[in-house]
Amino acid sequence: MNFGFTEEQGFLREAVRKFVDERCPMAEVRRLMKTRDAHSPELWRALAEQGTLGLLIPDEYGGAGLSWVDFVVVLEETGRTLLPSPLVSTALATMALLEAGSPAQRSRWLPRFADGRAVGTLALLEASDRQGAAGIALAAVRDGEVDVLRGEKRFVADAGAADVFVVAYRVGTALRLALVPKEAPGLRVELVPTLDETRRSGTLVLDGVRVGPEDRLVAADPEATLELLLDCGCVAVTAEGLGAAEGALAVTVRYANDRVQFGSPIGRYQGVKHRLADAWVDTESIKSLLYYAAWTIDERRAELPRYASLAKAYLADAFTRIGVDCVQLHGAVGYTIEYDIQLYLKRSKWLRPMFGDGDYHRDRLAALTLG
Amino acid sequence: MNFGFTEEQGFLREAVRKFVDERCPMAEVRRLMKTRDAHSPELWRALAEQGTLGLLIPDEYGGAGLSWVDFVVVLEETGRTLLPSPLVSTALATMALLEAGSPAQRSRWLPRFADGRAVGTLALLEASDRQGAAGIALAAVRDGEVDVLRGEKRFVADAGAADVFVVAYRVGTALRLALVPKEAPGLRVELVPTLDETRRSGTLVLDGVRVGPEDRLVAADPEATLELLLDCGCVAVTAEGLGAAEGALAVTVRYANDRVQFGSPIGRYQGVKHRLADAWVDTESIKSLLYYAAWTIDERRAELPRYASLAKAYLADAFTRIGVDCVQLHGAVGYTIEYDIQLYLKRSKWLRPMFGDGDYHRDRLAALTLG
Amino acid sequence: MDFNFSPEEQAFREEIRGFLDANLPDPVPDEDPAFLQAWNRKLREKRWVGFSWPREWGGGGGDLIRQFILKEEMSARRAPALGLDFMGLTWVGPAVIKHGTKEQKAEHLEAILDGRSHWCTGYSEPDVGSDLASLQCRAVRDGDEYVIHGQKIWTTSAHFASHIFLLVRTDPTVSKYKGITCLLVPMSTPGITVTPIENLSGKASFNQVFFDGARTPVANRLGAEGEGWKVVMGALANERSGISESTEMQQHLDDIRALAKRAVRNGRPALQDDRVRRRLSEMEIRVEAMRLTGLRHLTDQINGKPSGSETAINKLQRGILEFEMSELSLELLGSEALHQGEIQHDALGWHGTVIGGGSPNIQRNIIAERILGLPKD
Amino acid sequence: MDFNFSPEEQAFREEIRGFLDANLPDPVPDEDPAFLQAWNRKLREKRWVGFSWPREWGGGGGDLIRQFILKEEMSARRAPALGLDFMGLTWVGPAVIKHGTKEQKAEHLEAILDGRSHWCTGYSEPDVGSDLASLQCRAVRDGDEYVIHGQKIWTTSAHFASHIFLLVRTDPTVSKYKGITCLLVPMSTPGITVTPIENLSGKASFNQVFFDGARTPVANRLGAEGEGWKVVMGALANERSGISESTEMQQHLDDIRALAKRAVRNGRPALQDDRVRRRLSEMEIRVEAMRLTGLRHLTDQINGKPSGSETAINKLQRGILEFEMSELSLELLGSEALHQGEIQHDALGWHGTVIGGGSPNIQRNIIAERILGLPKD
Repeated sequence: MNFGFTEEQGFLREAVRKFVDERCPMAEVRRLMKTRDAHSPELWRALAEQGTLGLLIPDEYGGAGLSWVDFVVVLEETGRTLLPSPLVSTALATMALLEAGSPAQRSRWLPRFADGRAVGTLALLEASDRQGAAGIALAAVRDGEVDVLRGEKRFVADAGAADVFVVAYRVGTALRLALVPKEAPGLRVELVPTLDETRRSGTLVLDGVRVGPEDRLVAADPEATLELLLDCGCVAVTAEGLGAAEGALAVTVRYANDRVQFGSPIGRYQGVKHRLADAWVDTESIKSLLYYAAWTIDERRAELPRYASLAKAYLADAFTRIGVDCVQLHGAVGYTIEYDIQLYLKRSKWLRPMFGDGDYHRDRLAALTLG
Repeated sequence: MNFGFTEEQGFLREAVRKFVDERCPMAEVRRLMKTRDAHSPELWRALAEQGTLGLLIPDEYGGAGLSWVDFVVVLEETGRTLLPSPLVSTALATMALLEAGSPAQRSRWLPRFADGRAVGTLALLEASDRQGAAGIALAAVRDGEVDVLRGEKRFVADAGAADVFVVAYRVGTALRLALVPKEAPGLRVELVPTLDETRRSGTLVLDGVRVGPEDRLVAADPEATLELLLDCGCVAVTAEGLGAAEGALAVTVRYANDRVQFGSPIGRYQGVKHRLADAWVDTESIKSLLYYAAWTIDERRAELPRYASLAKAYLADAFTRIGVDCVQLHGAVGYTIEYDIQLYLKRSKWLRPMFGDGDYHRDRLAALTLG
Repeated sequence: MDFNFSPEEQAFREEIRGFLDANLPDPVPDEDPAFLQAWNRKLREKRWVGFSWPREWGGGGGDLIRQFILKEEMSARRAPALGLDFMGLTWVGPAVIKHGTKEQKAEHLEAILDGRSHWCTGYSEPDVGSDLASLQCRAVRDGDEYVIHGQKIWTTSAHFASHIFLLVRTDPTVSKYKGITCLLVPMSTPGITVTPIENLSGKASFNQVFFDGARTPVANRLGAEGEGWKVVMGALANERSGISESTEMQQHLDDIRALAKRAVRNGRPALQDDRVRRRLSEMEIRVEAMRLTGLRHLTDQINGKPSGSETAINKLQRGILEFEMSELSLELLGSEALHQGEIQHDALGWHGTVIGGGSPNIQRNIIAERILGLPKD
Repeated sequence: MDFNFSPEEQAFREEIRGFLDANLPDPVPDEDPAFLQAWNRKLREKRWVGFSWPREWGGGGGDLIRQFILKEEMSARRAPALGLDFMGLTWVGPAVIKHGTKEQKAEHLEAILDGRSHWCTGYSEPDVGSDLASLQCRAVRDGDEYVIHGQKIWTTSAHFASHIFLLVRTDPTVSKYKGITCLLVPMSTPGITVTPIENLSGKASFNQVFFDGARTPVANRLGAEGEGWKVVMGALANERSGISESTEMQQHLDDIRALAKRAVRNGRPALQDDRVRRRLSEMEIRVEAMRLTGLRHLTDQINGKPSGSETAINKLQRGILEFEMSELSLELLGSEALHQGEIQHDALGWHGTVIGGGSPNIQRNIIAERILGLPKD
């Protein structure tokens, strides 16, 4: 029993923090968020050179073969400064391949994910109120061995930057997962303006896209694979959100120490300091849940659904409060585009529905525990 | 349109406050709460001499014929110092008689309520989770014109002090209300130890109690009468609770001004003052809802159910918070029996379920507004 | 206590309803400038713009209860605001009526009522924050003119305003409240520069205004020199009836109820979710409490006991409500909350409203110190 | 990061389970003194009382992970506490092991393990409050004795304790931390008077203790004169692993789930109420966060980096949970909440627990100032 990071994980954290601070300070975040895909191929290649992109990918495909605990360390640091990148999306596509990809599919995509030549993402959702398998209605029409897809996948993260999509659909009642490259005939991406400008979302329009046997993932139990991907998504966005919450807290603590009103730094007043203390208690508590949840992906999958929900439910509501409190504690400047704190507020709004909001996960926990 | 009290109502408030402060200061409250019925016949007669007991009772029966707005003024002041008395119970029995009593019943009981010779109360509830008519299952067996009652009525306020009970029961599916005097053969009261020692509750055991036609109330629509009584109960306990919340706030403001820690009165710290400010905002907001709700009893009955729920829902949750905050702000002494603030905490716990808690009334409002 | 309206008041209400039935299009084209101009002319004919202003200056000479009825009916039908120059009607006009010269009245009042002017108010300054009376913007008398140097910030609408209601320091040697003077300055005056501040939605709703030797005639001074603090405190009291706040929150509540009626959560209608229902009820409770608290204060005003710090009640309630409504509306949107849209935009916008009225913590300090008598920090 | 236990640790867990299966009655007669004595003897045989104490002083010589496993298993089965003299085991024993003379060790340690002693701790004083180091209770050296004058308050269990672990001021002329000394005093010493303080449930759980010339031999001094602050700070750190807090909260959660399963609200099973379900989930989230945070701190302790202010995390979480659980349990009782009963009693009792650990606002000050680096008030 050891609930601590290794020395190597400490170095990894330092390295990512240094990289992010040097290569993508807030000025660069603001520049990138004005670009079409909020994605910099140069930054992406630099991340690849650092070994960050191949972190979850086995040696044989050019990666480092590390664990989700390591990946969570990375995401906490990239979340801290709101780094715009398809890091999470590509990691989830990686998980789809590791879980259910054929050797040919893995050989085709994983090396390209590892060295930064390709970006992947999930294209699962349809209805705005549905997360899981029950929300997947897209029905394929069979043409011999080929599944022909007509319909839409919505809320696809990094849709513009992605080279390949993990698409969920049905043949009859059976769920299927497939890889659809962006060049597939009949595929079109429509970008949708996002609340959090450092993030991108789009609709995947499938107009007669043909999915052959070689494109389909070989999951023994597609529902289980889907649930795993969603739970990994929970863990990933919780890690990003934790980092962002810590970032918001740090920005606000600095402001509270600097800003003087009625003769004192506003951080002297309990009305300010108690809310910041509560925010700190929340971030520390989320860490405990998150790190354990990440470890279950690596080591104890049976516990993953519960811990993914515990961590995401806490994060979703706590970061909402932290985002709002931190803007309010800034006073009027918190409402201006000039100050960074509003970017954290928007990230908190973004992360709430991603992979299920607080009530969604509390309902899921209640179903697990109470029946 | 005039949302203010009359000069007379101002005098009434002053008179009650003076009476309560002189005749029943906290030391007397503490003495009374150790007695069997937490009821002082001397105090009761003194209240009668003040005209307080006859306030809602028409002139012809020896009362003052005033309004619920006046009565709410009284209850706010008696609530402020947690006065132990069956004031609310008797007023609700009065309402039952005014709404549905025969001339003979009124002549028998109202003069005695007005001059303090008798105490009345409602005996409606059975299941701990049920407030309204749906919870009334007590079935009478018919014996000619007489309804014979066997069963229990629970959570009967002031059961030990009461001379007469307004009992609800069913004949078949039809609801009936009747007056049962405490001497009725087969009637027994079992007192139950209460969380709020300044209040009393008991179970009415009916072991073959015979209710003749002359005992039955003559309500045209018993369900409507029952609902009216429960809504009046809401208004009454909200008024007592508002007074108690204001009392708790005053006690704590005094403590916060007196208690010095680290060189300052603790009331200087925002951690203390902001919670007290929130408590004040809540008491003022409850006043607005409560006074209007009381006015609807007098003038606009159709609006009563909604306003009774609005006021009680706000009070139930706000007073809970205020009670807990005020104890916590006292620090360790707040947890001792010596300080009065714990009595207010217990009153807050008492008032929450009385006539329906916050969720009960929010559900009721949702049904009214959303269907 | 009597919540009934007199037959005359009731008749007035009917008159408004009849007017709205006859004149208000459905839906209200409230973004169409031509409609808004025409609408204002119709309201002017009824003397409903500046309803409480004296009739001699073009107002309606109406009492507070009728004003309340007018606002309530207009708001219930989502009619456009009563008048086009919000700041002019709420702040500037009443101050000019009270303190203005005959020339100032002639110049400004009718323009405000007709919506020909558009006022902004120059109070806040950088680093002054909540302590308004410490303002530093200087005006120095030079013959028949004041010469102004300094800066204002958080000036709403300055980027398209015609005039600014400006607080300046004319005497730095006396106590801070006594050295303040109020000026009525055209925004076209040379030496005034406006720099919009973008808010978090990327819109310019407020501004910095720089004064670099801007000159304005002494005739533009409102009230005596050094009396500016009194003038502005009177204007602030005008703003604080709390009635319009609750009608606005009622509209938000109607909107969020409509959203909840069409929303689905995890495959189930949102209105079948106990927690959604109770949160809507909780909002109903607070909105109704605000409405009735507003009526209590209205009664105090009518009785000549205008409420002071008590208005902090509804400001704090409003902060709680805006937060709750924003969060619930985003939750009801589900994944749609990721995208831009009107509801999402409003859910970010409330921060501006809440801070604009003085931050909640400042309100709590005011209550704790002035009303509860707790020691100053 | 590795949450697996070694085969040896797993075997230890199995050993505990086997012991409990064989020895623990169901239901546990945890109010029966004879059973509790017999149970303690059995645990002593296993060396599970004082599990982490050195074996030479009668302890188990166990490591922190096994201690955690032991506590977790005992708590999961609701076995009685590990040992009868709680304060002796948690505070006094470890301090005596570290700072005590051979005679003190012989006199006190075995007595604590056997439950023959019952210690209380004399720290707090009236008007000192959170500022413990300002204590005023005086001890003056007189030959081979200290003569004690002064008063302690909030002394838990003093009304039936055999000994008091007492902080006194021996030198008022030096800085407040340096003039404090620690004494081990029998409660039977003449000159000690105990006055119980009734709590809001009408029970005496804490006391005032008056010292009116009570004399105790210098041999009863723990550590050097003037070193009392160091001794007690070490003891305080011992108390703060946070593990037992989360197992206690887990038991509360189990209780409230059981209550929710049988509760009915307005004619409908409480477990069909969305809000009840989500409140239970919210509690599950916080209890699990406490458990894992406790494990993080345990790891820090094992690595020789004992946590300092971080324990405030679980203290604040506990305060939130105790409140939520108390309120939900009362709500689930419906009208039964009007009456006295165990659940109602517990719902009042949490105030004592929460304040006992230092009020939530004090914890927040500590976090904001020591960890976040905000200025002192």
